[in-house]
Amino acid sequence: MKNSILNMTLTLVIIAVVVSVAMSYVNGITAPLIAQNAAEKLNKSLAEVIDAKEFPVFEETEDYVIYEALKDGERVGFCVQNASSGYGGDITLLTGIDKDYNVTGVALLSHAETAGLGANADKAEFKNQYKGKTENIGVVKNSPRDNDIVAISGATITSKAVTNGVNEAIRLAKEAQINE
Amino acid sequence: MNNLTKGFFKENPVLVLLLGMCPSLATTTSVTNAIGMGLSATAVLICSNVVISLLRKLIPSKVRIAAYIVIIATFVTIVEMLLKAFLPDLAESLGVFIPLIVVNCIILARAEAFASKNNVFQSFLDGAGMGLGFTIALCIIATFREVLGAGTWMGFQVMPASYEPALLFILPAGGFLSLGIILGVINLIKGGRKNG
Amino acid sequence: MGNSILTGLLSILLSGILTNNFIFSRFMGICPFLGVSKKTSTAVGMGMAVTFVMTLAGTVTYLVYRYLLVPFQLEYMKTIIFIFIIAALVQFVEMALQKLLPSLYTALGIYLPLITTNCAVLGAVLLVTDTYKYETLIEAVVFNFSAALGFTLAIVLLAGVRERLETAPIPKFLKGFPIVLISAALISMAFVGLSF
Amino acid sequence: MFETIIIFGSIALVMGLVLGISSKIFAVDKDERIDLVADCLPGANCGGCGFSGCGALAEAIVKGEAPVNACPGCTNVEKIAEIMGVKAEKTTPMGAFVKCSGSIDKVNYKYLFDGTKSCKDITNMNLGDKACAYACLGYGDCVEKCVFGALSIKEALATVDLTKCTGCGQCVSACPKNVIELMPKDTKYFVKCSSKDKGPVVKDACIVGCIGCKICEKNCEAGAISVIDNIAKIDIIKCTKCGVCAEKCPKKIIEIKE
Repeated sequence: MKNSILNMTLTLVIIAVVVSVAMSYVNGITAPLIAQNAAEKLNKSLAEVIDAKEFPVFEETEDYVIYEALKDGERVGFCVQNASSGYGGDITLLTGIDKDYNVTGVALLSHAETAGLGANADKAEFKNQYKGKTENIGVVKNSPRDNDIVAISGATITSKAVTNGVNEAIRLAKEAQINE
Repeated sequence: MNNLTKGFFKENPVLVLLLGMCPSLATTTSVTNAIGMGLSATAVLICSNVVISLLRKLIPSKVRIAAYIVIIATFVTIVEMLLKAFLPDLAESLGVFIPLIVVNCIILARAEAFASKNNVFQSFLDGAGMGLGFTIALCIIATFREVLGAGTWMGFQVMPASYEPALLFILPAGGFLSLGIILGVINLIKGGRKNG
Repeated sequence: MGNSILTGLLSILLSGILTNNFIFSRFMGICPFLGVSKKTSTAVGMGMAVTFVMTLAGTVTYLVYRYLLVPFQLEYMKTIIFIFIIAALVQFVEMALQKLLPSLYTALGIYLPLITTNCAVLGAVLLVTDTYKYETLIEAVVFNFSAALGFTLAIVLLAGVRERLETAPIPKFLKGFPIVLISAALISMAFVGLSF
Repeated sequence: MFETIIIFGSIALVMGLVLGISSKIFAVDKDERIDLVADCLPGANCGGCGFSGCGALAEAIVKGEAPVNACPGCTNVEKIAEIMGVKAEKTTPMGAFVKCSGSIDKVNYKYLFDGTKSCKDITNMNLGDKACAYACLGYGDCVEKCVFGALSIKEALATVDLTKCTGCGQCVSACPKNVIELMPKDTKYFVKCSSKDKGPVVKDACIVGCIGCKICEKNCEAGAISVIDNIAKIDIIKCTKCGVCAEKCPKKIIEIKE
């Protein structure tokens, strides 16, 4: 095909149109499914983090979402979803906090940490360390005191990022409870 | 037929042509990731090879690269959406590397070098061969790195419990190191055969 | 208020070049990194071309994303549109270089179209939009510029090492790419030290 | 659906126009023939033609600075000639010949050496470890440079595989002792020695060295052989390939066994 300006622009525009049609069609099919997957994952994590039944949204801003954890109508605590910047990018956290500000569980909704290293933060034995801790949790390499957790070897940045996220969540939950 | 098999060993895209370095170093921290990456790249490679060889006569040469890369990007985004919708956990672990299949040098290289010059069936074979060769190479590197770096293979504990995993192999530096060693061993085998 | 923006930019600049250097810790842009680093002169030329394309692409893609894609909720199209813009920019740079700087054009030779498939360019642009949510244009441009400087630093470093490797006594089977990869592994170990 | 089409369509339109217009503004009068010629060349960038690679040679051919058959390893000289519209004179394919037969069992050694395997380095150490100062040292500098893999070291002596050799001449410049010479591939007889020492010196250095006895010069009817500073040289054009010199040579280093 000759290289005239018309040919070149025409080819590009035709390809653009065809691609746009294909993309919006595929997006039409997959978007609801992806949203559904995300919602499923959220509900699964919510139940995992704190044992409560319903999770009405208590407060939502651009940076965080606070859910009220209700167990047969009576509030048991809060679930805070917030993000902190880890090694590979943003980590979205979900932290369950009971009435007297103890962490009942932590879940990672999404992260881009290196597989085998930062990704170990998503494993149970790291996440369970947060259970029972209260605000400003410390991160240490070894010999943790009562309110500290042990960082993953080789992934200190990720461990610090998750801990900051949890501390932030506790602070938000405290604020929500106080000025309610 | 030769077009299919040449992609496996004789012209393996990663180990011989040294294309697609970025994903082969980045996703080979675990074999499951490597297989996931390899197969999704193969799917994209086959579709884009076929479509590009269909359109090869219609695209003026000056905008050749821009047109090819848009076609490849479309297939990648479609694969990404399908993965996110139907296989959410694989999509999670492959993370940022699915969009990077677009700039995976193998796909554009095969499109430019092969698909734009041959008919649809040969391009299909070449795409399949190169894709599977890529997956094989990824698995070799991933086995090397996962066993040494994490003591597991596909998640199963392989090395004895006393084995203290060498974290280096999971780190980026380990990626360069293991690929360098594997290429060295291949030269050794190839060298051995040539003047043997 | 003024200096906090400045320190913010400086931290992005330093992190792009040193801590999460695009080649040694993010694994992006390895194909040209291995291919063009035979001589420091071509490596510097490649580095400049990549810096120019990345900064330009970073600006254009950020504007398109912020003012075109987000308002119309077309985020899922971002990979395709970005790579299209990059390919068109590279084609434009190639034509401009051929006319204005023919010497640099012949030195870079086939590696100019490879910039399109350079994972670093698309990787940086994608990172700006999805994970590192940079609000302002200047932050996005500085991130791309620092990523490109990191790329240039890495490629010139390796070119220096490779030139010395020519005369070093290397076992036959390690000659060529294996020894280059192993030396890249050693350099990237140094960079890993920076980020912890 | 429509916003995607409009947005992506307009971006494509803008980019298409930018590329279209810039391809006109930046139109470099690049001769189309350069790419055609470049495709016919082997593409090994061996430098045998004296240019910095096939691309540079293609440009030189199109500009007329280089003959159509400048590339020694090129098999389709006719095609290039066609593109250039010039009659290609038939060239005899050249090949590399090693003018030394001092393999490990034939030559004595001055000292034992196991440093870096490079002829260049060892020549600085008293002209190499072999007793003969003109001998091929067999440490493979030429093998290193040969892009076509035609050269190999057997018993510390460089040997050429003429089927792979394209006569690019890279080995000639690589050899510090310039023991390799480019000659037409169909040469049957050439003196496989380049020692300029006198007879007795050659004798105690190597059992197959040319001692300049001039027997071959006297017996050659065509007068093609001449002994200059103790080394016989066969003039390829005059040589009638009769083989008399090969039989008469006491050291048997003229005839080429193939």
